Amino acid sequence: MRTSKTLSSTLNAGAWITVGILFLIGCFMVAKSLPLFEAMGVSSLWNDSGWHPSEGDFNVLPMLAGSLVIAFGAVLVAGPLGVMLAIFGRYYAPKWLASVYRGLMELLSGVPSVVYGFWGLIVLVPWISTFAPPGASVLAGIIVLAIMVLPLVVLTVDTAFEQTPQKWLVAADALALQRWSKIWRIVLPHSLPSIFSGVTLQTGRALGETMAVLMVCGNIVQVPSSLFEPTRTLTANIALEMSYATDFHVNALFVSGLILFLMTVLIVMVGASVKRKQYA
Amino acid sequence: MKRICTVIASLMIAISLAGCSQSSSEKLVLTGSSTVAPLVAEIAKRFEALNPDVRIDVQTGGSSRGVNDARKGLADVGMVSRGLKVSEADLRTNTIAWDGITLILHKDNPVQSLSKNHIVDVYTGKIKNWKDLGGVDSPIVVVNKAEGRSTLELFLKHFGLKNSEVNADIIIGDNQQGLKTVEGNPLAIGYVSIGAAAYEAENGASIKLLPVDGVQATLKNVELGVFPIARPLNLVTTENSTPLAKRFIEYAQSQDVGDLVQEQFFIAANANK
Amino acid sequence: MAIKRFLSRIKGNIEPQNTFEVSESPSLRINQLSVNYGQYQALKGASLEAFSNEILALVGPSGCGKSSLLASINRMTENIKGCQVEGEILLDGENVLSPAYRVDKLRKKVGMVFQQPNPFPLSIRENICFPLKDHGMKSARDREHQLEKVLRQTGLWEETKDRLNTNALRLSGGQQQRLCIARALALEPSVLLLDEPCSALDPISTEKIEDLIQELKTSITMIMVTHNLSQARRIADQVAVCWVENNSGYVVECNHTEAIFDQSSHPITQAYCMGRAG
Amino acid sequence: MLSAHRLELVMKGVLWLTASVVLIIPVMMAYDLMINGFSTLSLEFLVSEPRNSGRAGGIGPLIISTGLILFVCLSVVIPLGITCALYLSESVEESSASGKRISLVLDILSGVPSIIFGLFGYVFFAQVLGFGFSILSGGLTLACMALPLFVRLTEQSLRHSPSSYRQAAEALNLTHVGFIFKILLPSSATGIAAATIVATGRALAETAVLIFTAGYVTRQPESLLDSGRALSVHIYDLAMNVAGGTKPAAATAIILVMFLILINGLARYLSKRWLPR
Repeated sequence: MRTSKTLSSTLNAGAWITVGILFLIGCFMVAKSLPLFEAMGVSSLWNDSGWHPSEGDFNVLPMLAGSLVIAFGAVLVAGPLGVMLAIFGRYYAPKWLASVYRGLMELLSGVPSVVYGFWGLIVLVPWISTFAPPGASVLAGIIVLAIMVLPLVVLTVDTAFEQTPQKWLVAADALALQRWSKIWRIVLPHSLPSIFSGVTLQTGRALGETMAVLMVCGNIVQVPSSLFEPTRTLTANIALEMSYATDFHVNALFVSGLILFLMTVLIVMVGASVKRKQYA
Repeated sequence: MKRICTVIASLMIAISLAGCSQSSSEKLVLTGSSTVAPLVAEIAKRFEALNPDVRIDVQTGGSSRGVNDARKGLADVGMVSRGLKVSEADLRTNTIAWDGITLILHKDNPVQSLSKNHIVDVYTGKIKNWKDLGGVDSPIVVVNKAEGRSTLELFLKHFGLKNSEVNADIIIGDNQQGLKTVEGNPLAIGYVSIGAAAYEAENGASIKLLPVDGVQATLKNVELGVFPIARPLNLVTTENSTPLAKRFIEYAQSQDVGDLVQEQFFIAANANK
Repeated sequence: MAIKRFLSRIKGNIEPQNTFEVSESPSLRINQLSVNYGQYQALKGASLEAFSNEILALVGPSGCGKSSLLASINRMTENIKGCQVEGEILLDGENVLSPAYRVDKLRKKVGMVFQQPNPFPLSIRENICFPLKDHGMKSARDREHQLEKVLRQTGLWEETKDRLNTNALRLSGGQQQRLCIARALALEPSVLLLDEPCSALDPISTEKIEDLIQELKTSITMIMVTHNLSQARRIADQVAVCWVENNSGYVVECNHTEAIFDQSSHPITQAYCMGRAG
Repeated sequence: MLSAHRLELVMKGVLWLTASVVLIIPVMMAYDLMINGFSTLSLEFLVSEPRNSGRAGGIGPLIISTGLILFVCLSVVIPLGITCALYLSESVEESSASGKRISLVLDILSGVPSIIFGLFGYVFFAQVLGFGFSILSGGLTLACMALPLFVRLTEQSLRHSPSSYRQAAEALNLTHVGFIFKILLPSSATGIAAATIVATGRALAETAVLIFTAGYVTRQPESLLDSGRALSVHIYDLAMNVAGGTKPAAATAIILVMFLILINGLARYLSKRWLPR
């Protein structure tokens, strides 16, 4: 086709704007973090005695731990559950139910996190506190996040299943294999890389969730030593304190953001490399 | 396809033109305390109705943000839900209402009152079980407020505590989160605005308000000036504030908005003392 | 095209088939079978008989319902949305289309091989052993035994015995197809359905498969769909000619291969099999 | 060791059980929302202004603010997203270095926590570019957030367009621009529409970003530079900051969820029309 300079440069520009946005975000996070590093040194992030912004202590490690524990916990719950639900929807549920189920998952994936958080605050946390006070805890965070991430996991896994070559399924049917054998030996092994990279992306999503976690986790800055202890995530830290922060405190919150940002980049890289291996 | 593009483009132009054409009216920006914001937003609405060419934008954040924005000129007026600190003496305060802070427990908690020392011990973690205070044999769930909230500062000041000494189990952001946390947990103790707590308690929430230093936590006692943890809700400006800001602050302190103050469960400034 | 047809006829002529013995009773009988996809009728009122130790070839132009017919026999049609099958298919005297007849039992008895070789993405060994295990063969020794037996039957044993644990997808197309046949045979079916099993293969692989099919018929009833008339002529004992009229397929006639190709009086058969139409 | 058949039965039971148990939670949530919010819902609620901090009145102006924020967001996302998707599907090979690089950037961007977009929008659009707390800031920030998702889906639909079109265009030596506008985009129009709707859903559900950028004002906005409270922010504020706000919060959540159902239905309908081709 006769291609024109204008066209290719327009398309290039579109792509570069996208890159530019990411670059800008990265720059801003770094620029806003720098003053703290200059004043206190990077090591204050793990050497300070705790997180007491008004007293000049900015140790972010406990919140990093909180973020990681809750995000990975949520994915550990939602991952297997999501795979099971996707199997149910695609291979076990009657047609009408499967379509209802899929619709429900699509819908749930669009419900504002505030709604989940609100439910967690008034139903889940009181329930947990009846057997393990205070109730607001890592566990509550994991459960609420798992519920939020679950629909996304189901949809990703379902898409991965969809890509199983039809001919293998037909062969399995012609041999009258049990449904579960077909899934366990043929479908799952084939979809595993896609499932893994999908679930990795959801870990990123879980790591970035703010409002719901803020409402149910208790927000105590500490490395949780059990599932029933409260903790604070990096995201909740930003949301709780940003509107109230001044001076270095603001920079410290941007550092929280920078750490989150870097973790996201890392996670996406891992996910992408898994996917690449699949096609190599 | 082309037609759709044209329609979208013209719509966009029309809207951005509309965006430019509104510069004739005066605009006032207020930022700060989320406790004050709902009240000021209501007052602003009434003020706008009286002055059709004025636009007032109310944004939330926290008291420190109100101080900061007013100082830097990011906002015309800052909203601060506490008295100004010594370091903030460069600003002018205008009290528009009063609020009290009280401790709340779950309705089912048998404890009826706590002395000042007991509260200090509970918040510093020296007392960890309700049975030491005459309650059930279960751990106390201490609910504290997040950094930067003036409720927190006021509470700490009254009980002579430092935030790093507080040994909390749950940290909450806003008033309602505190109310709901205590409502859902019979073992919790927290502190919130009296007005909001009284409203929720009257409307069937399972919480109760504790007296502080022997004074019942009611709006009436705040109004009478006898309740120990009371705070002014202030509008702050710099020395050289605009005439519009002055007009608005005057209006916010006038009798005309008394009903709005009451609706938000605060005590009007002019009713006090 | 004409040349190809001409050649095939010659080839068919050089290899005359002399199987005139008549089996006493058919092992599979199809009565008035109709297949509908929603409004569209793919096959109307087909009746056929297939005998054990014989190969029945279904030939005909595209859209004449021969694949639908084949798929009805092991009820693969159930996987297709909106597909309705009416009529009767009797296997050892039982109607396999009746809901009471269990699909897993049916598919164990009636194996199927597809146009595209479709081994599972597992090792060669697992391709055979996993379905066996799935059907309840608990002893690993029995499975190994069966593995060797069917691989020998399909001529794969010598080619693959040293690399049974490699992925089956590494095999050539022809080998993959033979593995698929072996996989079907492992379950010891009494009927084997072949849906154009050679159409995706090169001539040499095709020849191997054809030989294999010839050898297997001693123990099994085979029904094969093919587009290739000369192939039908070479290896089939019986041929059923399908045709399409008014958008719906039907079986024109079914007879011994020679009868169809050389002595048919039916105008459609004459036209199609002698290259005047289709 | 279980036989395959036994295992099948067990798994069938396990899966049905899991599916029904998991279903309990959304059902409970929906029930809670309904119980709390249903009595507040009315036509009046949809059109009137919030009064008394949202305890009374309705959400009329907020629906308009939300609509405008979405409008700003989409009028950036659609042209920019289509351009970027075209770059991926037309200018570079999927496996080329620059194609991969852009894909990676998109993946990272779609994984960046929304609160970071909030911080970025607050600093860049509201402060550096001087838009302040406004619908414009909020819409543009949401656009950055929804862009990667939109590009991904649009790219997919562009790649789904039949290769025969492309071959024919090559054979006729059409201009690339002509091919894109006359053939490629129209033939993927439904796919692009579905992508738009998915992006809209994502944007509608966002809270953290909008608190930092679009602000808190409940007045009906008169220009894009006005601050406007979005529905999700309203839910948050009522639930967390207003005594007696639970009921209107639940009612607002019901409205928002209904919008989402509507939008999802539309997306499904469109993608169904698009897929069979």
